[in-house]
Amino acid sequence: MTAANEPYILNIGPQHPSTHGVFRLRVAMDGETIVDMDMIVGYLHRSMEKLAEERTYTQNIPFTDRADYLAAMSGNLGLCIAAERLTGVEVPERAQYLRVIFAELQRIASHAMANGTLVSDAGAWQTPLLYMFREREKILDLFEMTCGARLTTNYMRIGGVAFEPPAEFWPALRELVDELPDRIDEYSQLLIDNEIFLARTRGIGVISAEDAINGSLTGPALRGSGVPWDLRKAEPYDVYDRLDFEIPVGRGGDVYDRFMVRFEETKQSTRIIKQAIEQIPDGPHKTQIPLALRPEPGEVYGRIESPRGELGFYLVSDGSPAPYRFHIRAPSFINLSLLRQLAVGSTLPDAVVTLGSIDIVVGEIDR
Amino acid sequence: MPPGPTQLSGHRVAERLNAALPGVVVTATDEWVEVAPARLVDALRWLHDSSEFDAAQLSNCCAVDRHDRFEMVYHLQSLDLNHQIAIKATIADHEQPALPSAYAVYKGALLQEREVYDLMGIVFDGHPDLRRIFLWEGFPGHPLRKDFLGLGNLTPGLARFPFEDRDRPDRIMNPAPLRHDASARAQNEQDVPDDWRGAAPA
Amino acid sequence: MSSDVKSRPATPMLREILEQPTLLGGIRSTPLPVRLGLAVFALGFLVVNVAIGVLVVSGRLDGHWYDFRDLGNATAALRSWLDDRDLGPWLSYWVTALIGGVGILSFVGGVLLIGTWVERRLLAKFQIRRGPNRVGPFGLLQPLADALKLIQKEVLIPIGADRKLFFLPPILIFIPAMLGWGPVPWAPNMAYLDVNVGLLYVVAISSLAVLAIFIAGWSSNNHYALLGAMRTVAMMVSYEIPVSLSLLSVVLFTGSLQLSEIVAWQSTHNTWLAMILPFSLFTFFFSSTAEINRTPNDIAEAESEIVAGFHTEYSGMKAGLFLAVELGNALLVGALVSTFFLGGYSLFGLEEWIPPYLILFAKISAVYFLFVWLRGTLPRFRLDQLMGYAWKFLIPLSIAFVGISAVEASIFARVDAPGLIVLGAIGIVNVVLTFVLVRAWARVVGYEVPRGEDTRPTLTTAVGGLRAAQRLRVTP
Amino acid sequence: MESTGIIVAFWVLAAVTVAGALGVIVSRDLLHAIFFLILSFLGMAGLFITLSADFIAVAQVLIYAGAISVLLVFAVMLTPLVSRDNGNSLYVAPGALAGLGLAALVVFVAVDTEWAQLSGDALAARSFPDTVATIGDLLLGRYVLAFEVASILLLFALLGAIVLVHERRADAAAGAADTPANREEAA
Amino acid sequence: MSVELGHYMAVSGVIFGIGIVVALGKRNAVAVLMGVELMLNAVNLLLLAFARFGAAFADDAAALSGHVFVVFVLTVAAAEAAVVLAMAVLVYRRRETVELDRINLMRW
Repeated sequence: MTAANEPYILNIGPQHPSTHGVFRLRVAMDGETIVDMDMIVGYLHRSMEKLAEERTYTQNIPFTDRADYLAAMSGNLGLCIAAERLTGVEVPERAQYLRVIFAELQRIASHAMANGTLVSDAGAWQTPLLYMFREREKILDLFEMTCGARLTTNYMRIGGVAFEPPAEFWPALRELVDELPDRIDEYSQLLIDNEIFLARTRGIGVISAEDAINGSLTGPALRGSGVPWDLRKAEPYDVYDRLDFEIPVGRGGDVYDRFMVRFEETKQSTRIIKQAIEQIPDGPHKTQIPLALRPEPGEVYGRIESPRGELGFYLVSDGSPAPYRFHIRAPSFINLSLLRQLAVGSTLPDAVVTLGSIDIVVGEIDR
Repeated sequence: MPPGPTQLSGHRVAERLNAALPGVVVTATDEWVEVAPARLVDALRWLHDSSEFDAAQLSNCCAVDRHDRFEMVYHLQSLDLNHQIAIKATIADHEQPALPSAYAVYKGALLQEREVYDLMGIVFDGHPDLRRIFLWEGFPGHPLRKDFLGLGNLTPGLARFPFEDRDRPDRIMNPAPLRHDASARAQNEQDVPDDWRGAAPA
Repeated sequence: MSSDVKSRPATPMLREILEQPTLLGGIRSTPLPVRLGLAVFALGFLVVNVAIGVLVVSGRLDGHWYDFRDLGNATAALRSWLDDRDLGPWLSYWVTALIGGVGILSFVGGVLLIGTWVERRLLAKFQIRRGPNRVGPFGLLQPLADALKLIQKEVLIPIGADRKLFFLPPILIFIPAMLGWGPVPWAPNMAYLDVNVGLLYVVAISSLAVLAIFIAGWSSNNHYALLGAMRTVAMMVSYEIPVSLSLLSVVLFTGSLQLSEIVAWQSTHNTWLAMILPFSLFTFFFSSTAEINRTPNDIAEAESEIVAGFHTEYSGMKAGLFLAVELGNALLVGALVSTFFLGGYSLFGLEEWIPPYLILFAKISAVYFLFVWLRGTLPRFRLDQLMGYAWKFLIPLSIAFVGISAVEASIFARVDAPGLIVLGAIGIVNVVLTFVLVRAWARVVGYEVPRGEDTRPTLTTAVGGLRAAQRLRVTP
Repeated sequence: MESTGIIVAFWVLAAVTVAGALGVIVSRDLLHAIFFLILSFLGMAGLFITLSADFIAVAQVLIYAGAISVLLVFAVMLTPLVSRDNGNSLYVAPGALAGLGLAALVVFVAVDTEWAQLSGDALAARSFPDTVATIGDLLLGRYVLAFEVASILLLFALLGAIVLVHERRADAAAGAADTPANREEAA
Repeated sequence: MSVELGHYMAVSGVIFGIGIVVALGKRNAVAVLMGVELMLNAVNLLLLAFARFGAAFADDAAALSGHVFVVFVLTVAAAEAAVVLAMAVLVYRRRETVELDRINLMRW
């Protein structure tokens, strides 16, 4: 609302309802339009990669909980996959199924959170968020049942999972999976065809497929732009190649497409979990591995499809029990590559919604 | 070491790369291709544009401190062909490391190279916005370097897991000797403070 | 957990509603003495009410000062008593003014306290939470506790704020919110400020709130606050026009600017203007949500964008006053919607039996519930969307409807047929016209309702990059 | 106009009005000046009410305090900080002289002249029954031509404001003035 | 003591005088407009006062003609404000100032 030659600087964050954590955007505005934007992160930087160099591979698993704290299971899984590839540890089949089940449950929980906060950013006064929280809550109950923790699960291990789920886990899981599609349909009535929501999200924050690929975007941000890329299909880990599911792909690459891709993915995840429950064999849940893993000197880049995209672990071993170099390829950090390009020229509400649709987790950005 | 399930053999990539851009490849193993740092961008652009490799996306890039040099590792991937290529570039200068920026080819390098600059101190020439990202301007040093905090010979790393027992092979995954300076390591093995010493320069 | 999934109702929401504890179940679970006590209480309540009903029907109350159906009678009686004592004309003025003022203030204050609780409870119900339930029975004292907490808080003034102006807005914004209640008639004789330009008065008073909001945003020395203030000012100025235009139709039919006359017109014609002027009702309601910052038009304090808008920097009781005014404005809009469109205190003759102010209060509560419901359901518009909606859509259509209702009002004044029939015909015509014109104008403006099928993601099992994306785009 | 209430009301309102107007002169900040001006407008509306002009009083609040002041605020906010001072120009001395002279003259004349006016009971008896209806009749009856001219004037003011601040797309680099504000001008 | 026509005229005169001071003495175009608005207000007060106290008026219609005049003045004031403020914004945009001393486009 001021003249063009007078920069109107707005600090969004580090404490702001729509930054989903301690994340700061420094925005130069002209009226409601953003003319320049700078992203300031690092408030949560714990130098995990440095700390990890002094811990064994197993000791590093809790760090992955705290990196992407909304998808701790996926973080665990990523590190385990990479470390198993480095050490050559075999994983029992039952453990692989358990991992798939928990990773997919985590995906549902994380997507519920992402979509709920996105709708909150669009202005719905927390109702969708709390509805999504209900589903997430049930999933976290399942986690608690299994490993005692809800958020920082630390459940997966190199060579399997830490615990066999208790007996009451399975009926609860079945009930949840039976009920979830109904619930998702119900939310779709509230949200997906809501005209205000459509007006706020259609055609906003459009990322073309070319930009998305070139900008290293992965996960729903990439799929929302119409690129059918999912590591569960492209490079199947665990038992994903035995399960029947589909990749949802957006049409225009806007905020709404990313939202809908997440919505659809939760449905596909329930499908996966249902099949996994059917197929899961009996057997050990874990390979016994020694306390100190001393992998051969070498390096490996292991990656999985986390709820936010390609979660990669680049591990370099020098033969000692600790990794020589431990690098996390954090999807929500790299997905921000295009944020400035998206935000500049759009209005403040649009930028907020766009940021929400990219679905950042500050723990993972800062590590 | 098995490369990833979809990772291309470094030899194959190196062969094609060398044919197109003679002299660009320094070494190649089964896993990666090491290119000359000065011509890194050329190599990346060629891989990006070639229809055979179609390395459309820079999946990951990070640096490894090898005590006397830096290794920059780029994991490229083709979504259409569903394969992965690992490219490395060695920076010999450990004091003032610099490398051309991959931003010209991959926009996704924007934040990743800023991160590497912040934590490793590698300067990327041609990067549009090279500032520290996680740490504040003026932070002393680059924490991911092995000589960070300047503790002389003491470098991070875990030479021996505390509960590890050389006499019971079932508690050790791989009792083979270490690659780096095995004799020195063997001497220090029982010395408790030096347990936390990392690998010495090769 | 172990219950049979198949035998239960289809949607989870329905299931949850059905599984709510019912009244019958609650009665069954209470112990017998309590049940007996409740029965005696209910019986006594019934008896007392029947007695009052008999009293009312017999007509013994009519016109007396103790006629509880219209507290205006009592005040009038007091005034005449004072005038008889010959104490000077100013005394009766002051006494009645004080009574009215205190009455409005205490009513609004009480309703604010209850309203906060109701809003929070209702939102909690919408959001499958419990809501305030700790302080007092059912958490009813929670608003009081909140107010106490807010009063205790330190007075913070941001550095660089305009200190003189910073203290004004919480008071300034409170004044119009209170003054607006003046002309609202609660019963035939029960209006504090029944001026003959009441409608215009309400519009004028509501336009004053802009200034308080602007001062708040400007004096805070905060960019969020200023942004929120500018948004508010822009919105209020543009939405005042549709509000005025929609009320113009009301005036055309009722032929008066006096609020009691408007209610009396609806009462004598046994109709609600909502049935005759549906579009005006919608315009008034929607524009009012924009003017008082309620969802879906709460962009002035859009918390996900500009934190709290113009009152970002206010803390303690000053913020409390802003919040109270926000709620009070919702109630005021409820009162105005009821008065202009829903028959005010009248309810098709029932106001003879039930105290009319209770009827009006019920209507206000209904509108207020609608506000809370909207808040619990809808996302927020963007500023440019809202402005575009006002200028491109509401204002042209409102002007069209002013013309239409002018024609209809003149027909109504000239046609010599029973009023109800003519009004019914007009109402039907207007409903049809609303649908037709809204559709047609939407097409003229170029707005298309998004279709659900176009928005669903494509499902595929093959992975790929750019080429696969292009392939998918060609053959979805 | 002899009852205590109206006398008190008159003096209070007159004081508020004049104080607001003086505040416009003395305040340094242009926005403060606008707020003083609004105070003056509101006091003026009160004076109108003491003159039994209820419709005009409400219209005064609606138009001056509600609309014109918002326009002023917008105009100030659309210009940058540096031009927000309320400084005096070279003409302040002659202006003050002229203004004070005129005010003194009018006050002197007003107080000193014997006006042919109603007063006392005659004035109280002469109250307007329904100002709104009569004004409406007059506007669409006796003064219909003036009414039409006024509406044309408003229309042209609207168009003029739009034309003045309208930016061609090419000029509107980086949205130098955003559309809502322009619309405000037009309003 | 009573309030009479003269009192209102005096208030009106004072406000008008202040309006002249503001309109002539201020540098900012917006402030000048404020002075003009003050003068218009003073005139309105005068018109209404005459309408109220005028003894010569026989009927309501004649008495309320003063009110009608005020309505016209209000209309003109609103139109004027809109146009002048649009001009101020425009002038600022072109010449980076709204100070009338420095806008000397039509000096000769």
